[in-house]
Amino acid sequence: MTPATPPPLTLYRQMLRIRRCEEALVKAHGRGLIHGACHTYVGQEAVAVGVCAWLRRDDVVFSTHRGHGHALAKGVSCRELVAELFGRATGCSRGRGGSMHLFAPEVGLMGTSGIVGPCVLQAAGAGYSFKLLKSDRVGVAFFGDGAVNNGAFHEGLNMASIWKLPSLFVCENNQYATEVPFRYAAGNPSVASRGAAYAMPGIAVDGNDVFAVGEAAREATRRARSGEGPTLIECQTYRTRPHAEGMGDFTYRTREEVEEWKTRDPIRRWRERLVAEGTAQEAELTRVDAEVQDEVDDAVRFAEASAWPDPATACDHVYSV
Amino acid sequence: MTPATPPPLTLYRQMLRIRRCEEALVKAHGRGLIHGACHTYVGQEAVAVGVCAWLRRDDVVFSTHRGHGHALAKGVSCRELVAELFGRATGCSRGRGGSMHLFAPEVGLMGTSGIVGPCVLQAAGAGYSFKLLKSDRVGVAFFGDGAVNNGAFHEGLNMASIWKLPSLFVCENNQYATEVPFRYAAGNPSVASRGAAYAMPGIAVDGNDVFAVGEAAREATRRARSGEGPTLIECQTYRTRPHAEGMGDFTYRTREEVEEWKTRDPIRRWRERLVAEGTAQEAELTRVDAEVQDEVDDAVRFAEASAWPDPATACDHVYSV
Amino acid sequence: MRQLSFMEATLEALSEEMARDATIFVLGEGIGQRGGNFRTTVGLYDKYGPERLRDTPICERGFVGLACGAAMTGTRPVVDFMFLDFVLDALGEMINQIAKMQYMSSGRLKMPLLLRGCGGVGHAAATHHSTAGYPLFMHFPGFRVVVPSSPADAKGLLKTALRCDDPVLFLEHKSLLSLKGPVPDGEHLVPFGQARVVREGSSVTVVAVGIMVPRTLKAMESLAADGISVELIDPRTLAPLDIDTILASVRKTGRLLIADETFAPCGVGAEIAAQVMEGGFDDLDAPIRRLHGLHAPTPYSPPLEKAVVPDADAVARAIRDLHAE
Amino acid sequence: MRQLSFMEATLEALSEEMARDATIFVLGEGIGQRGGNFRTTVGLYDKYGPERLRDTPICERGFVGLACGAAMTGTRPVVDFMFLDFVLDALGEMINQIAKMQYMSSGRLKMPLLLRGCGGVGHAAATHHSTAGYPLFMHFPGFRVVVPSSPADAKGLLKTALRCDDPVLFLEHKSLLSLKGPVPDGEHLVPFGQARVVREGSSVTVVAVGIMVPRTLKAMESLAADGISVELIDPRTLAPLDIDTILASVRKTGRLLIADETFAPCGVGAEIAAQVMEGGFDDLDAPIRRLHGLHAPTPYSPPLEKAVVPDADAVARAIRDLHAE
Ligand SMILES: Cc1ncc(C[n+]2csc(CCOP(=O)(O)OP(=O)(O)O)c2C)c(N)n1
Ligand SMILES: Cc1ncc(C[n+]2csc(CCOP(=O)(O)OP(=O)(O)O)c2C)c(N)n1
Ligand SMILES: [Mg+2]
Ligand SMILES: [Mg+2]
Repeated sequence: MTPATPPPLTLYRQMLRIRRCEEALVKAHGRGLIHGACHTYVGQEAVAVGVCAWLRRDDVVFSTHRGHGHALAKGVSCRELVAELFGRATGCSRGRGGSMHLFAPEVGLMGTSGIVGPCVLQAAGAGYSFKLLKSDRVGVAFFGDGAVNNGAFHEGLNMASIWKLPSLFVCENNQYATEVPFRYAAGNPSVASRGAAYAMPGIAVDGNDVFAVGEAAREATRRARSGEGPTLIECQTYRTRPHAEGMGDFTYRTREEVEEWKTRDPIRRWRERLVAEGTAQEAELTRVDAEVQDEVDDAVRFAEASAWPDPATACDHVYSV
Repeated sequence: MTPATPPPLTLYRQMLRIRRCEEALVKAHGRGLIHGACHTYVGQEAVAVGVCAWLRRDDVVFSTHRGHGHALAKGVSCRELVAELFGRATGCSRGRGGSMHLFAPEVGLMGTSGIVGPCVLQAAGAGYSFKLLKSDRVGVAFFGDGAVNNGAFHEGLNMASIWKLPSLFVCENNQYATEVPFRYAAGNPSVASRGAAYAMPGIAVDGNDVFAVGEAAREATRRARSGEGPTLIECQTYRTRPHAEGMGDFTYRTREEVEEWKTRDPIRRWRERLVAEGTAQEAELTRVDAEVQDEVDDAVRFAEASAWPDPATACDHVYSV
Repeated sequence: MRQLSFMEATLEALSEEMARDATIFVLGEGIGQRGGNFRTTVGLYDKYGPERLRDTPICERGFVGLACGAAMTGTRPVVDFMFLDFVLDALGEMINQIAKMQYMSSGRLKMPLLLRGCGGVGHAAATHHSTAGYPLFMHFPGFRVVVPSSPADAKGLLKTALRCDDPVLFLEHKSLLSLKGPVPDGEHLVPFGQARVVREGSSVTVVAVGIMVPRTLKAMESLAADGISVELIDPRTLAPLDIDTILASVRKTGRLLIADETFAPCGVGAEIAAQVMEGGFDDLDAPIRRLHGLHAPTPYSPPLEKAVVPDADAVARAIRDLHAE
Repeated sequence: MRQLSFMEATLEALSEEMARDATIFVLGEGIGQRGGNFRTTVGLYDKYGPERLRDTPICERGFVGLACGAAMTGTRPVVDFMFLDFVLDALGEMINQIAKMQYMSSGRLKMPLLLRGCGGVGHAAATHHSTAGYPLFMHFPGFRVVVPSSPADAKGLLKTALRCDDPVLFLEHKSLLSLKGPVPDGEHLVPFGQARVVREGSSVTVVAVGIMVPRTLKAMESLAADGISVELIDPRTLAPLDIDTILASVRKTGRLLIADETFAPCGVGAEIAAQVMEGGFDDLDAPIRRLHGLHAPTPYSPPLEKAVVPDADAVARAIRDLHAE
């Protein structure tokens, strides 16, 4: 069973929720409320939202160090996300994970990760489970361009292809791995074209266009659910903030490049399109803006008021019993 | 400096030396003189000989579990090879390695390996050294089709490509990894076409034609020595004996398939061509046959007469001092 | 009781559990139609088909990582890696991912994943087919580590492993595979964390790991004559480790030797010695001794290979020396 | 003497050695123009260019394996891996290849390869940026393992590592990087296998690894008052391990505590305890004690992270308890 076509306004709300949440986290980071690293998703919102729009709650997502957007798009609440980054017991990982280890299996977020690569293999593994269990669920990996040069990409895509696993491999090509350009790190500048090495469809889409991403995800999930196998989707996008909060920018890329990409802001573009096409009224959109802001403000208050985890629990759950 | 074009008769002698040596090892294995595994190179002789014909003594080779042919073609003597498999102190690895761990750095054989994959990375590493040292030496990896699906292939070829390393990646596609067909294990049945994923030239040649292999190696080594970067060469070939001595055959492939490939025997083909083209006289060839047989018989006698390594040396050379 | 080899015993365990639990599937090279390099899956392909007996490409990191994702999503993968050496390429997936998922998800995810294959020295297999490496799985939190020494334990422990929700490393010594012994049929389960007292004795305690158990039994034949009464303990699982049984024995004998084929530094012997020292210092009448393989990559040639491994004579010598201290 | 931070001291060492030896090159992510995530190569790119300061794709296994091939063919690679966690994907290359090449080639090949980066818990870096893991490099034969605790040692040991023909793991604790201390300039080399007696004392010997040295010094402030005289030893290199200096100290004090931040099972504490028991049993007036981090993946939240790490108070408590035994 395929999810219903997502309402345009919902896509807008979800992208905006990610953006406002990240902005709140940036502020909080400045206030010292976030303890470890904090990699924001600003600029890439259309990818997580466009793909997750075609996922069901029982489909599963494996993500990266830049996973806030995936968590929110898959159904983690702002409260649980912010509380996690604040290290509180109410966080989605109970404070054990922080920015890079978001877990909410109850909504299909199987983990973000501090290690580049494994999510590709794990999404293939989820596909393997679903195939064996004769279910029509799908496993999705979100990963950056940096992961493409890693052996996990090669081994994972090959296994998914030869076993026709119901998996999606979503590469967010934001053109840099930390500060290393993809054009330097990869012999072949196209990610999508690498599908050919595994006899897997590989398609490139404008990652700042939530509709384009959604259309690709719609077809890829259809293929997966109907047993036709995996798909590689390259979403060409850009992060408009530094690699991580507190890090510099503009040593490895120019202000102009960043400014140029800001003009392609996926949220503004979608908003303008909704208005232009008459899909939504300015008023509705403004109401959504306000609601999202309230939701995020509430999440920050909630997180700050939340209790710390009990040190006595530090060794719980190392083993199942 | 490029080596001179190899005399046709030398190619014949080298291929025959490998064949006769393997036949002697098979007999010895039957007599219990070989202790560990023994993977013969029978049927693939044209690859090692065709490639090594264009290598200098100071070029380096990194090989696999099926490395007897590479060792001999790179300059290891039959005596040192046979003695090694017999586990004697006179073996090329002083008896420490056996069939899968042949070392003779003095002739550029940097090791065969019991692990599939690493040779690809090490050949890139040798290329890196030679580039840094401003030398025109090249690093060569020989590996099977089974290694193509391994992350080492992906990571190694990508690095070699982006850094334009003087490395050769020679895949011996004999169509099976132990008993698993490449067409099952790989989404894309062509190895050569994978060069595209790394923007590296990838060429496919008849691996049972020593001249064709040599031409590919000539161009690839020229590219490497002149700073134009690495090349991927897929040699399509076949092993006409079981995966390893003592193992069965014909459960995963048919007798017919094996027989059909025997008709393409690289040694017989080359011999017939030399005669047909008048490059060599039957008499010369017969003399070479006899000389090679003597050489191999001598190697077996030498090995059997050789001393065992001294147990007191078992822990030598774990560290440099 | 009927006699089975190690291979037959573990095949029976796997076959029974696969019949019981339809979510179990096996990943490995040659474990399909071929039935496994060590005959670990003979006959199962015909019963359960290619999806549950999945031949893999040679991508150890890949299929271990795939197994991790599968275990997180409702199935129970068995990684049949042949030799531990091969799967070292997957240690990143094991240490960073598999061992941590339960903890990082606060117990909301389980990790029912079995890693099984061979480790240990023998048959001139040389340095890429001889690694045991279990100490590192003891060092990092999250793993269960099983090293059986008898066919009966192999069956009972493998069945327990296939019902355990933690990642389990099940390591067999290749020289034990064809060893025969009595094996109970049907529902025979050996719990983790319970050592087996193989022989009771009074003068020296020997804790032997895996293949060192039969080697120690052989050594004991020559010792009885000299009136050295050895209590032989097989921990069976190294994580969890049944230290109580070991401490109780040391309380009785006052002397402890740990015999383990693999390397000494930061190894099983060191860990057991440290724990006994912490929990039974006053019971010790002599220093705890360790007998391990020599600290060198495993050489090929028989005389060299023999030299790096502690055999029955070495065990006998070590026991005599300790008894004399 | 001038005061330098750890980072400045190791940068100076690397810079001096790169000037001395044109075959040294560095591989890692962001170690080129950027100068390294931990400023390990700042300024070197401009001096030595891209071939000697090589930014890599994110393929740890790949560039470690490449470094192996380079070290076999006349150059001296330095793998700057940032956090040890990242390079666990390359353990297969390290254990199967890098550690074995000298042995398998009977000494005809050398392996001048440095693996350097951070390990250890702190800054809420969480479970993928906190692994130390050095016990496994002690377990497998072939590696040298260096864990410095002062800027002077960091410089002297790194220079020695860059002249050593064996593969070296050089692991710094991220919380030490900005710690300042006196550092001799120029030709300052600290040999491997020589422990440093940081403080002489008479009642308890503490062997502290890496960051546990400053933590123990802090703990000692509160102990002097109670007349507990601690002899503090920093082994500096764990392989080779200077057991003689430790044994000599235990002969004097009769009491030994090993303080190490990382996991206890099959860890540094176990190995040192076992060796001291073997070589100094009769000198012991009390059981050897181990103080390690808790056996769990490293959690993120500060109160949880603090709970899994032994701090100065924990060291003080452990010393008091041991002194009272
Ligand atoms: C195996 C591994 N190596 C290195 C790192 C350090 N690291 C964290 S993020 C990052 C860059 C990732 O780039 P990309 O995959 O393109 O994702 P992006 O940050 O652009 O979203 C690196 C190298 C890591 N987390 N894991
Ligand atoms: C990493 C690793 N996994 C598994 C093995 C076991 N093994 C030895 S040879 C082999 C098949 C190799 O096939 P291929 O690369 O095609 O070489 P061929 O034997 O055909 O020459 C396998 C799986 C190994 N040696 N290394
Ligand atoms: Mg990126
Ligand atoms: Mg093959």
